[in-house]
Amino acid sequence: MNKKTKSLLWIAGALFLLIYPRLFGIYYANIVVTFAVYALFASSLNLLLGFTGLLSFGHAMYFGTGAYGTALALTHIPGLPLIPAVLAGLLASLVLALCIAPLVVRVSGNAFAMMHMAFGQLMFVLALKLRDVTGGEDGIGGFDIPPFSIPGVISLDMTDPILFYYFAMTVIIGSLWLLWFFTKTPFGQIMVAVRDNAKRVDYLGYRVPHTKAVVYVIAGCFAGVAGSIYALFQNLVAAYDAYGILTSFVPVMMTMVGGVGQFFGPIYGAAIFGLIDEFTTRFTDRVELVLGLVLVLVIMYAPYGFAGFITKMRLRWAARKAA
Amino acid sequence: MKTMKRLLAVTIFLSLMGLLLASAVPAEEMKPKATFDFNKFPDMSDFDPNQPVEPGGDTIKIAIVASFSGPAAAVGEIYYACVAWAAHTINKQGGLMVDGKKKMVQVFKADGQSKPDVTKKVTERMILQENVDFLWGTNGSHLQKVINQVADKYKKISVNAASLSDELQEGQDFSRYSFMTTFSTEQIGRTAAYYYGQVRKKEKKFYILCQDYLFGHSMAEAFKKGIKEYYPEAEIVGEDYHKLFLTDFAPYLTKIKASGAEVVYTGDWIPDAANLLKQARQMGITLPFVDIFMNEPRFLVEVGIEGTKGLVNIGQYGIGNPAFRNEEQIKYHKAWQNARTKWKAPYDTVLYTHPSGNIGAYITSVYWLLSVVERAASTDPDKIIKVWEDDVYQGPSGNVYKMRACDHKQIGLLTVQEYVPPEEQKQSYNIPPYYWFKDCSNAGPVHEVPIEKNLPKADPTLCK
Amino acid sequence: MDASVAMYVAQGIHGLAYGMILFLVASGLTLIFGMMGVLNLAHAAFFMLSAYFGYQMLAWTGSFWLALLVAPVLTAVFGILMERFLLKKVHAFGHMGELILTVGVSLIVLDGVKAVWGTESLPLKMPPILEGLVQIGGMQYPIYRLFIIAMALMLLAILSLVLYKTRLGMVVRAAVSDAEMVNALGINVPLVFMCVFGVGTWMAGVAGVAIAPILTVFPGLADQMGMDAFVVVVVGGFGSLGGAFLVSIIGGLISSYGVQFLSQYAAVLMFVFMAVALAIKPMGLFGERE
Amino acid sequence: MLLEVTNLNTYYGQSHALQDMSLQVAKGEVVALLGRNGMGKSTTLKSIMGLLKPRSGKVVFEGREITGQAPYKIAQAGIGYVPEERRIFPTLSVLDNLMMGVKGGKIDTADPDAWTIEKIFDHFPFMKERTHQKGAHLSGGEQQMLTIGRTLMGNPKLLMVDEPTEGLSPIMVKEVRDVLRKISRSGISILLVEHNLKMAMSVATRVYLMAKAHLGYTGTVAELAANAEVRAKYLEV
Repeated sequence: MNKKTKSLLWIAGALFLLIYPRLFGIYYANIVVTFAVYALFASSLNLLLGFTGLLSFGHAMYFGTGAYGTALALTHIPGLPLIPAVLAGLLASLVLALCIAPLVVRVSGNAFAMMHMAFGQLMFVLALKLRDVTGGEDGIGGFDIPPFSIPGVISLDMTDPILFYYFAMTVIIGSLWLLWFFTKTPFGQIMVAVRDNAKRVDYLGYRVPHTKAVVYVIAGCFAGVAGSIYALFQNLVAAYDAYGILTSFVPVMMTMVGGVGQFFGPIYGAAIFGLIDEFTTRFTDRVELVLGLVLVLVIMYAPYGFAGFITKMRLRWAARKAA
Repeated sequence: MKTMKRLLAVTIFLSLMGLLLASAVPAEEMKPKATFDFNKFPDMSDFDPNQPVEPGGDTIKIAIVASFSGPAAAVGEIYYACVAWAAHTINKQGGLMVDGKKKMVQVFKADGQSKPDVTKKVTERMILQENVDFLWGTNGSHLQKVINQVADKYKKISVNAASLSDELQEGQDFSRYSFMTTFSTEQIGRTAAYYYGQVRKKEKKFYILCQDYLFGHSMAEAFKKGIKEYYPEAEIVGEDYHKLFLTDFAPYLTKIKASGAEVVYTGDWIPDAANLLKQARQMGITLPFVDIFMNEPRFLVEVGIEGTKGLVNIGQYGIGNPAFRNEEQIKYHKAWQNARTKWKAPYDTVLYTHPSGNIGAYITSVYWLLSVVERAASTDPDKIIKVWEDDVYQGPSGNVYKMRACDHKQIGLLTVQEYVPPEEQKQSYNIPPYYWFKDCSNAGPVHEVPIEKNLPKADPTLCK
Repeated sequence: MDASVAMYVAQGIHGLAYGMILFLVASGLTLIFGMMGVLNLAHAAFFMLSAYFGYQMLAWTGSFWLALLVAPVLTAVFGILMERFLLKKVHAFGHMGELILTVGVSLIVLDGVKAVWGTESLPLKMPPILEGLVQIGGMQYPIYRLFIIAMALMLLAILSLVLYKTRLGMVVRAAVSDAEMVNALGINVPLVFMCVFGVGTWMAGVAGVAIAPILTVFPGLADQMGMDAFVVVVVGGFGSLGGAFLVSIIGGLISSYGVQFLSQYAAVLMFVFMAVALAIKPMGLFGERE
Repeated sequence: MLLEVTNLNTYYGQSHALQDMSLQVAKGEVVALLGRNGMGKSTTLKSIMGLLKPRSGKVVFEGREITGQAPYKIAQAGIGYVPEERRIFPTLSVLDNLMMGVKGGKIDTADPDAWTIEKIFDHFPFMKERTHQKGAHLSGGEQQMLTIGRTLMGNPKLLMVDEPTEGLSPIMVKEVRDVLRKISRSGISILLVEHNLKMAMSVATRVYLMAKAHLGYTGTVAELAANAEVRAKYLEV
């Protein structure tokens, strides 16, 4: 594929997303927003898992904190505009990441994964326990969603699902682009090196814990943005959705199914999970069974995920073209 | 200054009195505007929740938003049997005249998986894709809140038939599109207190053990409020909130035992209620529990006649003893039990023995909704709201329910059932075989707690 | 005994009983992890599956003892099948693949159980001989809970004997620290893995049947137990049986005395304990390796 | 030939770690495999042992092909492997560590040539006093001896030793050398991976030199000693 067709494809994709809600209506627009939120959430996890080799079982911490941050800000600060509300979510996750990073950057492997499960669960039980702040199981909901407004220029009602679709997609695609850009910077390249050979990076004069810490905080921030958009989208944040163990597992599974370490892997994964969900809930009550079977089959027969499958197909195609 | 204070006190006292007077419900206000019509009750022997008859064409669509998968899937099954039963009743009568057309009732399952985000998604799908007219839910106030929010957003009617938290119909959460047909935590707590303070007047030491989330805390608050109101000489000797789906109740039970409590007030539901009772009896603790979920025959049977004796259950479906006051009620009851003989799993368990209790309440909520639809002759939300507000409906049990206009909460009399062994259940179950269940204690003496004593909380910003 | 003393003693025994059940579940998890590096997230699902098998056996035969004997073995067979035909195949793709696989299996078991037994809570009655209470120094205590403690201690004793006094135990201990090396010394490690996996799931199975008469058998059973067992394994240190034992007891005591003294925060205490322990020792209290 | 390796190719993921590696070890011979760090010496041993699965090529031991079999089967066929970094079992006692090496768990008392605990104690006297100490409590050199002893307990016909002197003091290096010589004298063939040229040349009769994942040079110890150019090319840093 040459550069021209590639950019044409991108433009076509962007146009499609632009007219999509007009074509398919609110319901399918909402499905895409859900998918996009998870795509960003899983991509932020992939920054740790795929690019730095750190498996986290508690990434929901950042997603949930972002969501609570935005929800709490909107509940307690009257008249807070939209963008600062999102930034409040990001800031909350940033602060949490800065607190936790020093504790976790010195470990890796299972210890890293387990520590995150521990902290994640701690956040979960705290969210349940501190009902006065978080609303516990019932959560915080029904807060006003401020309009997207540039004073004197424009004011868009964000309770309109279609308009919210455009806002959410803009923020999420922008974030994904930033993430992608980050993996291409020299620093992003060091990150990959940390995964492949931590010792060597050390020799090169980069301090591994510091590199890890920076990556970690960035991953937390983007998860926070995903959570923030999610809170605005659902107009509700409850402990289980925000911090539940499944909320930590889902992005890991998405990334695995989509393809670990590939930038588009988690995005494919989120799409695949979205499709499975959409089909199973319509045709069967056995949602978990289907999900379980998909996971087992993927691991058994396509261990490099969907992205790996695509690469394989592309290589085969290239080989055929060459022959 | 002193006079000011006095004046203030007098004003407060007077306004409180006024409130009390205003909240007393005169009898004629509870005169039914519509009644469940036994004359039109069709032959239901062909009803089978395993093989529901799906009406085609233009229908009145009701979506049950509940858990049909996951650990709480049993709840969805119960709801489905109930709503489908009510729908079948109407369909066998030829449907309802709606917007100038005769329409059948169609029931949809919407699996919310007990998760708020999924609940929101399926609720939206029901509205946007399946074009349902009514949302009917669900187990868990946090999930009902989501349903109500979505209903409000898309201007559809949502019926809350199973989430009991008063807060759902208050303040910001109130939506004119939501109707709460179930009893509320405040009614329950005060009913329990009224029963112990004004009817029974025996035990004085109470222990509160509830689940640690909004519903559990609301239940506890309501009981404490009721105790102050109806039983000031009683003492709350302990108060605990345990996490949901607790494995080991022994530490709590040991504490309760040591506290000297005579009654344990709880809002626990299955499986917590079952484990709580079971483990208490295993530990030799014979204290009575008062709850609204101590009526699931499966675990009552497991604990046995002796262990379930003395339990107290609060219900909203029936009225005082005897349960069956006329031939029609007996016929209706038998119709369910007759149809039930053919049902297969998961509907073949002892849980589905009687169309009363919670099952009765769920079914009644649908009958009520459909009665409103019939009288509004439309599924248009605004017309429904107009008919339903201040509506008074008498269900198959003979109990009369009113929909309070200001906050859309149901008000009606509640019953307190004392559990006794099968041979003493005849006073309540007055038809052969003269007991509710052969292998466990169940309702014997049943006390009515009148409406004006158990009114649900009224949000002053809504109810002037 | 003074009433309040009796209460504190009773809380202690409750803690022990719950700790023992925790240990039965956690020991299998920690052994499997220690040897194979596999964090078996389906472990709790097997625990629940065994409770269902137990229910079925009891329904068919009427004997609790037969249920206690057969159900865990059946569960172990399922565990072994999973190890042989699924886990082994994905071993080459690393631990992440194994994790996801076990998540998949656990989802399948959870839903499969519902397809077979439905979603309602099912009763599993304890044998009449274990019903009732026993007097200990003026205090009454349920026999069944004492039975659980005794049974778990017996299993612990047998396990320790096998582990520390037999050649098989020596091989297992060696494999916990370096399975590859054991393999290179001419010992059929895959076979040992299979046995350990079988024994691990069997222990979870025993716990499943043993706890069923106290609880009800329902599809959420796995969630209830899984997290606590996981905490035990993490805090005790992966692969450390002694650590699992100690932390199980501590966990049990925290949950009972927590309710007694800090009831408001009982649910949080266990996780606070875990977070603190991990912040100090990231590998767990007795953990040695990554 | 006791061991015959032909055109072995092994990969770590995408990287080609071993390219067409071939070598032979005759019965009773001590062969050294030399080269700089990261050239593939350990990979060669691991590929022979089955710890890494070669993608192509052949490993024949005593006329029987064992390529890519499970490590325990290869060990049972008679190849003993002493890994680098002294992988003893730290939680087991010295005696248990030794017993781990015994195939089938029972010491063969009928065969006079079979290794017994006593014979090991003769070779490594320090172990006798420390029989019941945990492996973790031994010094580095002692741990190295223990891994060798442990492997000997399995009565191997060929002993593959990976970097036995790494990180040891000069005295300990000498001791390891003496032990290896003694073992060799008892009729066991040895394939030794070393970076210490002097030590390797004092034990081995033949050498293979490795360069970047493949074989660079092969010859006798005497030939290598005479060829400074080859030494400079493959060995000196």
